[in-house]
Amino acid sequence: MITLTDQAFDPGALLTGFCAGRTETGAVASFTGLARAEGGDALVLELEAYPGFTDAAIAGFADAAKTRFGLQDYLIVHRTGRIAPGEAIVFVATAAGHRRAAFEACDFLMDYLKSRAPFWKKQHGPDGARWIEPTSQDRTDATRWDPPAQEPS
Amino acid sequence: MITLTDQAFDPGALLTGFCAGRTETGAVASFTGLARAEGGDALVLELEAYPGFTDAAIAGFADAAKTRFGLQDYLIVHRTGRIAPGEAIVFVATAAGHRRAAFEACDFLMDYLKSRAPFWKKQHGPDGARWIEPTSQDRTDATRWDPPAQEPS
Amino acid sequence: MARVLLFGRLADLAGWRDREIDPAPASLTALRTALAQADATLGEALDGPGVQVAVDKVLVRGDAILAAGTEVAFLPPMSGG
Amino acid sequence: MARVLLFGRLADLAGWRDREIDPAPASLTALRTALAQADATLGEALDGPGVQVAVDKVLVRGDAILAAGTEVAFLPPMSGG
Repeated sequence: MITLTDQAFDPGALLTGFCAGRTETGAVASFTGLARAEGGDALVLELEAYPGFTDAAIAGFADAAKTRFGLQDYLIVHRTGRIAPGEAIVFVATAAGHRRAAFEACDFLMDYLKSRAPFWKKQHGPDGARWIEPTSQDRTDATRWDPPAQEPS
Repeated sequence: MITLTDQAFDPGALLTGFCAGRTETGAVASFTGLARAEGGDALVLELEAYPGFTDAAIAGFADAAKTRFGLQDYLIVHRTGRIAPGEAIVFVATAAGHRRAAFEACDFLMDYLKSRAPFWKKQHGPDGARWIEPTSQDRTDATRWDPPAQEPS
Repeated sequence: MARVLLFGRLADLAGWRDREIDPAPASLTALRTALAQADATLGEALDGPGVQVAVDKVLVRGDAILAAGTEVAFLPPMSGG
Repeated sequence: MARVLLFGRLADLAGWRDREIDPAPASLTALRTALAQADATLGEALDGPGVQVAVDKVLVRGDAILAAGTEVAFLPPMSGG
């Protein structure tokens, strides 16, 4: 399930709910992205989504990942709006029978969310605001999962 | 920090505490291992530790991992005693500035805990109890992190 | 009537993020022309590199017919979350 | 007095997991001999493949001098958590 919210949320409460009643799961991996203060350079992070488009894009991607990794279940909660340092931006949890699938799927979903998901991100600092684009590291991380390039035949 | 406990614990409550007040962390990865019912084959899992030896071995390994991956912090809580299906066996959380280090360190710590940490594990099923040794998958996972073998010079 | 949505730096540039245009232009190309006539800087930015267009929340390339009530969103390069 | 701890299947085999031996044998070898004399099956299992020994919570190989109050633990292959 994917949820966009403009309200602060507690990753631990989400993990508690996600783990409850799982007698055949074995492995739950999670990732929590927290807004960094960057030593005072980042006073507030502002995230814009396109409701109905952003969540549909993420759900389509995550459902494909569920099949690819043989997940039992996943949960994605993504914050929008103005986010203060220390607050959670994103929470991803994956459930699988064994840990390798849970870890890899969580990592895979985060690479997508950080580099390709339809969000627009603005960092408000002491010297004003600027829009942020994906870092080259984000792009490199995401391409780890791509199929190898085909040689021309 | 590493804690051994014979009481059931809530992974979400641990994650909430671990994330609190982190204004320069960015990334928190976690793993929760849950006891599987195995369709009724595993009624109770019994884990034996050697207090003072098991926790010291894990702390030594985890502190080295903290340095290796540049972690800001980690938390390991491991259950001992009799564990029912659906209950948490282990919780590992790692905090880092960026997600690659947090994910890799969490994965690394879990491979160690599942294959090399000093525990003895007994599965109680409908047909009696049996001691469990690491699976070949566990051993293979753990060796992913070993330095490459040296060629004789 | 067509609804036009701007995201990210496009909204900052235009000074608005949500506008209704009545009557709806017949096509995406006609809508771009109307927007560029009202604001040349915005018109240029909408044609800029990496700007994608979603019609009723579906990405389209090239031109598209716009029915009444259509929602057109201009999406600058996505930053990820 | 020496304290002997057995873990995992070794404890199941012996029927005990914690025993004091008074006076303490002078060495690990002497302790192994005393345990094997009391229970030959256990003595054989303690020498079996993969069984490690910790003296005062430190793994040792080969023989070791045992002081009074020493804790000796016999550890079968560890299963991980």
